[in-house]
Order: sequence, then C-alpha cells, then structure tokens
Amino acid sequence: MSKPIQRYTARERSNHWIVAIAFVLAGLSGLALFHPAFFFLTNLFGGGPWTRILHPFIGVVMFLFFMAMAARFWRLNHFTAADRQWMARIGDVIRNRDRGLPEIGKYNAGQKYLFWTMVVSIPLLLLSGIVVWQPWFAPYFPIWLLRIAVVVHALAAWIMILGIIVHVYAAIWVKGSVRAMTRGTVSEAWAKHHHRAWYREMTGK
Amino acid sequence: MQVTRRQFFKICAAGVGSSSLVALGFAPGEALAEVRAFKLARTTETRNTCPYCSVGCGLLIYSLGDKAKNAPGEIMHIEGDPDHPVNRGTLCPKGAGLLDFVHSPGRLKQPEYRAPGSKEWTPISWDDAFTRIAKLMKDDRDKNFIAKNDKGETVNRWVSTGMLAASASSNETGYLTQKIARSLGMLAFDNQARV
Amino acid sequence: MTNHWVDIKNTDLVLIMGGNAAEAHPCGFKWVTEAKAHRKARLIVVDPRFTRSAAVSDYYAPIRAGTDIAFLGGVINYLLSNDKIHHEYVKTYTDFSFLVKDEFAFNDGLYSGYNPEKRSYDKSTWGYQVGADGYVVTDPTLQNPRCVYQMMKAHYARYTPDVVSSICGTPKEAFLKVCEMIAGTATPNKTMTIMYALGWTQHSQGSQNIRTGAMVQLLLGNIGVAGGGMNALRGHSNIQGLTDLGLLSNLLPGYMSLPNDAEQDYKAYVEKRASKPLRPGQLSYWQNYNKFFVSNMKAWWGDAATAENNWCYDWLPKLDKGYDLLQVFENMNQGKVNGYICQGFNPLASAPCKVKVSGSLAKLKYLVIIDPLATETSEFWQNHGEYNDVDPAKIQTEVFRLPSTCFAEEDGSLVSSSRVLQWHWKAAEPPGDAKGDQEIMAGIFLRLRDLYKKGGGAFPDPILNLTWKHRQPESPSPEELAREFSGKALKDVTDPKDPAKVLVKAGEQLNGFAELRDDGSTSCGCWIFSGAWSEKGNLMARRDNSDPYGIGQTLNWAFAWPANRRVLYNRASCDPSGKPYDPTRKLIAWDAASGKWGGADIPDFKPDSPPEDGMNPFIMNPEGVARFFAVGLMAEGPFPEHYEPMESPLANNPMHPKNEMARANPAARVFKEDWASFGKPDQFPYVGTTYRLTEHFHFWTKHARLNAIIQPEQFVEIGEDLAKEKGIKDGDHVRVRSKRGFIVAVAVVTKRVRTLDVEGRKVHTVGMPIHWGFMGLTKNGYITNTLTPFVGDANTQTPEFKAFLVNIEKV
Amino acid sequence: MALQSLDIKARSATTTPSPNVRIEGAGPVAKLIDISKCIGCKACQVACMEWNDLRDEVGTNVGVYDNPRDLTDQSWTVMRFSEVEVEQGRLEWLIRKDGCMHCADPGCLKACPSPGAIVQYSNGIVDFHEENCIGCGYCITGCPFNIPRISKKDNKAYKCTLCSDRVGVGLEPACVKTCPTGAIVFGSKVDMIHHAEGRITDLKERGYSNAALYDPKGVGGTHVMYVLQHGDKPELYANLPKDPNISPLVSLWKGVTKPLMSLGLGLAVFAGFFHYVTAGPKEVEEEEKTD
Repeated sequence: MSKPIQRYTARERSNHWIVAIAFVLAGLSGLALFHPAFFFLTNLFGGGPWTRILHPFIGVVMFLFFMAMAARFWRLNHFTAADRQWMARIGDVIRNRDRGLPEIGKYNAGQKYLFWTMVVSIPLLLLSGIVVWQPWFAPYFPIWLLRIAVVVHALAAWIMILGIIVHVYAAIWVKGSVRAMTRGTVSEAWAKHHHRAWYREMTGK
Repeated sequence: MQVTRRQFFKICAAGVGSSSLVALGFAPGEALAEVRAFKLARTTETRNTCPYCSVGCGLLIYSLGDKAKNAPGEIMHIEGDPDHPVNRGTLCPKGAGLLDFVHSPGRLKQPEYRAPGSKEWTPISWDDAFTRIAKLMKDDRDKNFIAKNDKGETVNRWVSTGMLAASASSNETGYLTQKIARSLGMLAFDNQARV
Repeated sequence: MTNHWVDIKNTDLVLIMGGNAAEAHPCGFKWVTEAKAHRKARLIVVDPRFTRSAAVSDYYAPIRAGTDIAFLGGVINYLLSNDKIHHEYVKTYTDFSFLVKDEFAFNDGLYSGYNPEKRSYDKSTWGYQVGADGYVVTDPTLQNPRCVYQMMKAHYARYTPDVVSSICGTPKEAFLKVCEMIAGTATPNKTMTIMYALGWTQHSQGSQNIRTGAMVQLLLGNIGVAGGGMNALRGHSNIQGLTDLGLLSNLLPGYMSLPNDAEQDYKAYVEKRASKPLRPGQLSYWQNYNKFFVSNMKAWWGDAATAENNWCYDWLPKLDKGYDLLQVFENMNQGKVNGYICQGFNPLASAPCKVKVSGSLAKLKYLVIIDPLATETSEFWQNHGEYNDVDPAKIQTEVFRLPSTCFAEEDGSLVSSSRVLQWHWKAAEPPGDAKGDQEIMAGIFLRLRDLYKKGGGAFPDPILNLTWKHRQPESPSPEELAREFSGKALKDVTDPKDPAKVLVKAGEQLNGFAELRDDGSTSCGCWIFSGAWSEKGNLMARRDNSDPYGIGQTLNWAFAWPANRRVLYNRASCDPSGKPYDPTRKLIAWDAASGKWGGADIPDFKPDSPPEDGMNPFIMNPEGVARFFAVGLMAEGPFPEHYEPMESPLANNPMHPKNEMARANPAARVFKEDWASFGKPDQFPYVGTTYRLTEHFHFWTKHARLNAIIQPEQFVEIGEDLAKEKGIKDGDHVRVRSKRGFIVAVAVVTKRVRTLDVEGRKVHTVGMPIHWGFMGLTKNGYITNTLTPFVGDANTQTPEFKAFLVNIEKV
Repeated sequence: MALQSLDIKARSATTTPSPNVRIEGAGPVAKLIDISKCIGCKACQVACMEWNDLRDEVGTNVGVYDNPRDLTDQSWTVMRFSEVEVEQGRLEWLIRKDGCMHCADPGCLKACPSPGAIVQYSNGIVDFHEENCIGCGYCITGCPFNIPRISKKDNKAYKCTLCSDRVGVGLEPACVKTCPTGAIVFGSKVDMIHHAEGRITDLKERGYSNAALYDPKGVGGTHVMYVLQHGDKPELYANLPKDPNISPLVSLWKGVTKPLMSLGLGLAVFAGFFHYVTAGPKEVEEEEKTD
C-alpha cells in the first residue's frame, strides 16, 4: 500500500467543516422560512422565532469562515487551459470515462466553478440578509430594497444549495474523496487519477 | 467518514420520503386561528355622561366583575352609548380616551397640605383639613364681613374670600355649592362660564 | 343653545363663526354632517384659521380675529339693502316697528350718554318711546325714521362690502358669497343655524358679537324654527347647569339676579325684575319673578324664610360692583382677598395674564383646591423650572389640595348645551381617599356651622338656618339635592282658577314651575329646573330615545329646561295664524279643535292662547317680540358697532378713525394698572389668538395618556408668509412674546393661517393652542395665558383671549 | 350582516385549503372611510388604542398635526394630514385615516412564512396572530400599503385587526363606533359600496366632479375603502397609492420561485441518486488493485 498524500491540513479541514456545518444549519433554517413544506424544520431550532433569530447569525458565521477559506484557496482556483479541456470532456467525466482526461491540479474545473459560485453567492447572501435582518437592520432600509433583497437572498441561496448538493454528491460519488476532508489525506492512486498535476507537484513523480 | 452505497440509499430514501410527505401537507402543529377574547364578556355596564364638553355624550362604562362584595369593580373600558340621541355611540378623541382620565397618574388620592413657604406637600387627614379650612374661613369672615356699607345700607357680604366652582361637577354639587356660598354672603364667586 | 344638537340636522345652512364645532364638539358636529348628507345643507366657516370645521365646509372665508361685528354688520347691510329678510316675521315678531326715543343718538362711534372717565354709559336715552297707555309706540308702516327698522338700516348702511373687506381682511368676493348663501335662507322654507362658542365670547365685545349674529338670524326669521337658532356651544359638561344654577357672582338660580346695594327694598327689587308687558296682550313671563324668588328662598332657608322677613331677602349678599373673575384677581392683587377656593377650576392656566394671576395667588393667606387632578393652580407656589419659575420660600400661602371624584365615581345630573339635564350613574369607587364634591362641601360647611353655633360670629343666621335635611348630613345625596332644586309643595298647591282643586299635595314634588307660588307654599331651588324630579320620579334619568316626528325631538329622553322644551321660542316657527312656516319641519302648531298649541315640542308659549289674541312668541320679553334694539341691556350700546380689540394691529378704528375713544370697546372695563400692560403694534405687530384642539380638553386631558399620545407637545401655528419673513421652519422652536410675557413652543407652519389684507397692509396671525402646562403626561409647556391681556367683554367680563398682539422669533 | 363569521378563508404558509365549506352568509364586510366627512379628530386612533390595550409613546411635535408620526406596533391607525390646493386659491385639508386595508388578496399573507400567523377570514378581515408570528418582517415586504410594524418589545408584527374580537361577537370595530362625524362606517361590503355611491353623488353635486370610491382592484379590492373627493388623484392623500398591487418581486419570490426552487433542489438530489445507481461511483482502479 502506497503512502497517503496530505491534501488538507487540520486547520483547513476545520475551516471547511465549520462552513459546512453553518451551511447545513443556515440552509435548513432558511428552507424552513422559504417554503411551508419545510416549516417543520423550525422545530430543529426551537421553533419559528428561534429559527428567525438564529438563521442570520449562522449565516454570518458561515460568511466569515467561508471568507477565510476562500482566501486560503483563492489562488488554487484560477482557471487554466487544462481546466477548459477538462470541461470540454465533462460528459465523459460524468459517465466515469476518465481515460485521457487532461492532467489537472489540486482542483478540477467543476470544483473551481463551485468555488466561484460560493464566492459570489455567499457575500450576496450576507448583503441581502443584512437588509432583511429583523429587528436590527431591516427597519433602516426602504421597503423596495427589502423586496429586492428577499428575492436576491432566495436566488443566491438556491444556487448555493444546488452547488452544495453537487459538491456533496461529488464527494460521495468520487470514492476516496471524503477522507481528504475527514483525515486530510488521499491515496496516491486517487491523487494520481484525479489530480495528476497536483500529484506530481506533491510527490515529484 | 465513508458512506457506503447502502447507507447513501437509506439517506436518500428518507430525504425524498419526508420532503414529499411535507409537500403534501403533513406539516406538524396545525396553526390555530383564534381571535383575541372579547374582553367585555362578564363586565358590569354603567350609564354615564361624558365630563368634557357640553354635547353631553352618553357613555357606557365597563368595569370588571359583577359587583360582588369581595371584588370591587375596576373600570376597564369606556365607549359611547348607542342609545343616546345626540352621540349615538360615538365619542370624540377626548371621550374615547376617558379611561386614561379615570386612571390618570395625575389623579389625586389623598388630602395634602402645603405650609406657608414650604417646598412640598404633606399628607393631611380629611378631618384636619376640613377643620383647618373652616377655621381659616371663619376667621376671615368674622374679620371682614360687611353687614352694612358706608351709607348704612344692609349688604351682608363677604368678599375677602372667593370661590371658583367647577364646570364639570353635577347640578347637585353646583346647587349645594351655590347654597353654601350665598349663605356665607360670598360674592367673589364664579364658574368657568366666565372665561 | 336655543335649539339642540340633534336639531341641527334639520337645517339648510350652517354658519360656524366664532367657534370651531368640528374641533371642539365633534359629536355634536355630527348633526352638521347629517344635515349635509340628508338635506343637502351647506356649511360656511368664517374664521381666522382654516380649521377642522373648515376642512369639511362648503365655503370658507378668512377673517381677522376680533372683527366679527364688522363682518356681521355687513351681512345685516346686505340683507336689508337687498331686501333678503323674512318680512312677516320681522314685522310681527320683532321690534322693527318700535319707535326709539328721540334723545337717543350715535355720534362717531359713541352712543348718547357716554362718560369717558367711568368708561360707561348713562343709558337713560336708550329706550323706546312709551305712550300714555304705558305701551311702546310703534309705526307698523316702518316709515318713521325713529323706528327700529329705519334706524338699524341707517346704522348698518356704513358696513359696505368694501368697508367689511378692508376691516376684516376677508376678500370682498368671499364676503359677498357668504352673504348670498346666508340670504338664501330668508324664505320661510329655508333656515340657517349659527354655531358659535368662545370665538365670539372671548373678546372685549363678545356679547355684541353674539347679538349681531342673533340679529342676522332674526332678519331671516331663523329663530324659533327647527334647524335654526343661535347655538352657543358650551365648553364644559355642566357649564350650562352651573350657569343655570346661578354660580356666577351676580346671579341666583334660574337667571334671577342678586340685589345691589341700592335695592334695599324687597318689593322694588322684585318689581324691577317682574316687568309689566310693554305691548298689549303680551305675556312677559318674568312677571312671575316673585314666585321663583320666594320658592328659592324657601328651599334655602325653609321655615326661617317668612313673609314677615321678606323671605330672608336681607340675608342675600348685595352687590356694590361686579365680582367677576377678573375683578376678584384684581382685588387679590391689591391684597384685598385672603382666601380662595378652587373647586375643579384651574385659574392659573385659565385666567388671562399668568404673571398677574400667579402674583395674586401668592398674596392669599389660604388656597383650597378641590379637584380630581393635580392642577397647575394647586402648585402655583412650586418651582417648575422655566414653566413656573417661582420661589416657594417667598410664597406664604397655605394650600390645601383635596382629592375629589370624577364623573365615573358619582351619581348626578349634568346640563348639556341642549339644556338637557341628564342623570349619570356611579361606576366605581374613587381612587385612594378621594371624596365626592358634595361630601367635601358638606365637610367644610358643617364645621363652619358648628363653629358659628358654638362661638357665634359675624351674621350667623343664614348659616345656621340653611336647610340641611339630609339623611346623612355629612354626605348629602344627589337624589336629595335634585329633589330640592326641582321643588316640592310645602302646603297643598291649588288651582288658581278653582281653589278647591288641589294640584299638588303638601310634601309632593312639583310638576313644573307653573305650580310655584309666592306665598311660601312651594320650595324650589332652581325654578327653571322645576319638574326635573316630580312625583313621576327622576325625569332626568329617562332613556326613551324614540323620535316620533322624525326631526330629532326626543321628548322622553332625560329632561330639558324649561319645562322639557327642546327648541326655545318655538312659537316663532308658526305664522301669526298659528300655522308652521315650514310644515316639513313642524315643531308646534295651533290646534283650534283642542284649543291648544302642540306638536313635536312643548310649546314655548301660553299653551291655550289662540293666535287671534295676538300674543307674540318672545314671552320672556315684556315686548313679546325679539329686540334688534337692545334698549339698556348691553353695556356698549343698543346696536352692535365694530370696535377694534383692546390690542389691535391698527392705530385706530377704521369706522371712526378720528375718535380715539371709539378705537376699542368704550365700555370695556380696564383696571388702572393694566393699561400699561397692553402692547402696541410697533413692538408686537402680529395678531395673537388662542384656541383649543380637538385632541385635548382644556388642561385636563394632558393628564390622560391616550390624549397625550395624540397631541404631545405645545405648538403655535403661523402662516407661510410670516414663517418666510422670520426664517422659521416646521418644527423650529419659537418664542412668542406679548407685553405680558412669553412662551416657547414648536412652530407649525401652515397654509391654514393666511396673511390678510387689512386697511391696505398685511396682517399676520399667530395661532396658539392652550392645552399645555407644567403638570400631566404631555411634554411640559408654557401656560399660553401668559400672553393674554387682562381685559374682558364689557358685559360679561369674559377675557379677550381671541385677539391680542404678539411678536414671534426663532429661538 | 354576517359579521360574526370568522370562518377561515386563507392562512399564511399553509399549502392545503382551510376549512371552507360554509357559505359566506351575507358576504364580506367592509369599513368605508369617507374622507370628505373626516375632521381628523383622531378619535379613531384613541378608540383603537383604548380597545386594543395599546399605548404608544408620548412623542414630540415636529411641526405637523400628525401624532404619532407614523404607524407603530402601538398605533394601528394614524391620521395623515395634507394641505393641498387642488384649485388655485382653494385650500383643502385632506385628512386620511391610514391603517390596514384588509386586501382581498393580502400581500402580507402571501409573504408570511409562518403557518397561521396571518389569517384571512371569510368575511374579509386579515388578522395577524402574533402567537404564530416569528418576527421575520416578510409581511412588510408583501404589503403594498406599508402597514405592518414589527414591535420592538416582542419582535412580532402588529397591525389593525379590524377589531376581529368585536366583529366576532357582532359589534362594529372600535374606530367605526367612535367616529363622531360618521366618516367611518361599517357593514357588508355590498352595503358599503352602495353607501359610497350615495356619498359620491353628493360630492359631485358639491363640485367634486372626480369623487370616487377607492377599492383598488390590484389587490383584489379591499375591505377598508375610501371615498375620495379627488378620486383621480389618490396620491394627494398622503401618497395613497394610485394602483396598488403586491410587488412583482414578492409575487415572484412567493409565487413561482417557491415551488420551482424547491423542486429544483429535489431534482438535484434525485439526479445524484440516479446517477449513482446508473453510472456508479467513480473509483480508482489502480488503488483497488493495490488494495
């Protein structure tokens, strides 16, 4: 058995999971207030008023830690020529036909898209969230702005949740990925297969 | 954390199941729709007349309780008397706010006395107040009563003490006050009609 | 009110002038909206401000404060010169044809008999010509230049639309539009009601303002008819009742008057008041004066009042002069008053010129406050910062503050502006140790009586003999007192036409004042209230609101004085033959079959006097008719004349520019020292006027949180032009100053107060609501009466709160 | 009048129909405010506070008659004073009683996320049930008239209930009863429209040729209506909206997006699931070999 390769440090993993937990909580509480079908989720938070009280604070936690994470991974998420080739073959990727895919670095184009989606939607969520945040900030904004904000908030949240569904699924789908965020390491084979450029960088092979 | 195929299947099934169930309307805790309880249900209704202007609007005063001995009624709501031919249940902002006049923090609750030169009130009993006032009045009347004027005409007047009578007190109070004032020979005696 | 609140719905035109009914009497004003909705009535508002009444009016005309007589004089001129009068009515029911004494004259603003030193008139020339038969001489052709019609026409011919517009600042076309609308009600089938209040009374010529209005109504035949009348909208819930009961310095109950020093002879006192008819066949109801008087004395002094001692006539105090509020504060200021009792009255806030009132109170030895609320007066000695900056250590007045009950905590009756006595019932116990007013008055009186009983003293007889037959002497009950003023028979009262017939048995309650006697067999504490509590019970507590005629005459609702009559002078609603002028609004009519007057109201008339007997409708007047010529009854003259307010922006009276004596009311009493307290337009160029707001009641509701919420802080209103001139914006704090002091308040800049063109120049008005003070839940404020002048109407001495001079500056 | 009917027509955040089988009796109710009769006395404000046991702050005067300055959790109705000269030289003091309009298509109810916090009765009253209110303020975004206010005391939304407690026992709302001039009347909506027609005829006869009833269709009509002297210019009355409707943004947000987005999220999960069971996991062969 080959030596595992360190993909995320303990700090990075902690950061990710704080954002992830905050996302789950914000998402569930947000959904609870979004559609009556999900209102039962308020019970997870101690009822409607508590859900309303907690949601924005969770959101702020998510925002702050996401910003830290984004700063950490910013440079790694610039698109390259290999990403474009990879994207051109996304159909093969989905169908698990990975042979001949370009060598890519630590993140593939899908992961980068997710990153930038988050970079756009999380600040949008924060800004629109502040505008409608009762009782602290909402009274200071005009109603027309509140109306824009609720729509922006809902759209941004939707896009973000969609992205995260893809992200979670991808982690489940691509075997060997989850341990990168739990234990911090991936197998050599995994790295070689999915992120060969990064693998070379890490191992010098 | 390694999720096996079997585990994932379970999670998805549960998620799909629960979300579809709630979407069909199995939201927990059916919301109630009850209005605020009607607060006059067993109150006592008393007919009265607005004490402000002279339209003389009829009032219905609602007080808590049924006048049982052990529970003195407390006025908790006042609205217009719909039977009254003039106001027909309506009240102006003053009449509509009478509850807060009845319960005003400015209501006086005990007799008070302010000594000459003093900066404050001190409580005084009713009996002491009446006795002291009567003494002051008698002293002044005895000293300054004019039985005859310079021409020797009988005039029987006392003008060194005066009185202003209420304009919202009842006829019964007004009548009694008039009777007392004139029996004392008072002339410096007016009511709000003057201003 | 000659008519009553609900009756307003029967009108075709409402003139609100000298009042602001929507603001001050909203629930009564409802009947204006009813008249508008159901009779297509129009509403005219004439006021210095565009008021809440104006907000729902059909026509608004601005006017300079204090120029109402000029305006109404112009209306009279318009009606006479355009012949828009109710001919039969004025000819038959008024003194139109009466001839005036030849000596009577009017020269450049002054009537004959003026004494400039005394500022009063010798009124001996102000009368009708009386013939040898003792009756007034008349000229039914109305041609004689000395007849009232001709004299009045000549008097008001000077009030041309141009003159009116120039004095009042009312645009000429607005004035003419109002005249035209008013003139439309001269026909028998149209009527107008006039609603007025303190906007007419609180002037140095207040009584004459009202008289001029009444003259307009008489010309139009609008007095005594449904939907007509002169309707004084009284300010307080029982100000009418207290006036009816004579709680004014010169009155006895039921508008009887106290004797003056010269009236040493009881018979002469009565004869002067029990006027004989001045025209043949007239009722002159005051001829019954002695019945009312004797019954009153019997009510007060019971068995002690006998024919031998003239029913205790000498026990009544006699007047050497008026002792109105202003005179009493003047006396107090001169150190002539030692004690003062304020029962539910707040003179520090309500009386003019706060500095004088406050200084006067400080000269008292003792002050007794009886009130449900902590009033400003009760703390006149207390330092409340800028709002009442006094030094308590220097004020040697002993002050008692006795908590009394409020309406909700007592039984009793109040008289509304409609003259209806309405009973109310106690709903709760008073707070803390508060006591009812009757108990408080009894508490003081009984101790006084004991002191006199034990130790004697100055003239104790009226005190010791005052009737006090109460089951609980220390707490006379409202029922007992109501029965006492309503009256009872002391001996059997018999029918004068048939002495065998007993009308009321001894000990029984009387049915009305017709049963009063002058032989001591009846007792009645207030003759006009007689019958309010008869053997049928407490009529004031009646609650049948049925209105069988559909014109709002709910005769079985409570009890109206006199005799449950709802519209005064209602005989004048019928023509001389006894048929209603307007059958659609029939109040009464002569029913030949039964030989009686009857209908929707109690006839204000001898009920069985047939029309052909020629008795006229105004039965309280010895003439039997209404007077345009006031004979000697008004202080400043028989015909109202325009005078400037005591403080006016004009240097002279435009009607009499050369006569300084006729600038302001020549008969208005001014105390010597107060002349110096009047401001001049060079220092105080703007017209100040004070008024009430609908959100508050005087100085009471600032203690009620709900009312404090809806109008929390003192403000003054100024027009946009003045605001621009002075650089004042909405919400700025301004200082308003008169010669007598200043107030600081928030500025409300509004289109509703407009600049007027008066005598070729611009006149600005500063409007000041009165409701603030240093007690209560609203933001503390200055007492507005800091600014007002210490001068009153020449007849009533009601202070001139409505027109004075101020200056204004941004703070 | 079927004033007592407090059967439920709609509830906020409730996807199934409310009990709806009863007929509506004499039909929905309405409060009609005749601005041409209103003297701005604020009796309605006081009666409202008194009946509902509310006491707003004792504020300050800022140079106008409007007090309290605006609707609050304690002031469910306020008078708004406007001095206008519609014709040159003819001043009018238009005074509008502001408060909840009880829309037939209530934007607040549409926006509210909390089941049963906002209820519309079959008589037309739109009532807030504060015990279910979570204080999110969405009702504010939904309301075309800027009515609901979140209390600083308890973070719950408050507004006029049309005195549902009084109407529920057959009485008129407190403001209606107290109105001294009869500017506010209450009854079945049909009667109120009839009454308004009479008022409009009267106003036209008095020269207000544009007098009209304000019962805006954009919100399905309202159960609080105005008679306006200048029906063509509702904005004269302290900016009464000329053609109010629920903001398209709110309609979008609480309309199609709500189910579509939910569906979208559901589909994403399904898509993942079916991808997994069809395409299978992405496994690294080399690693399996080495295992």
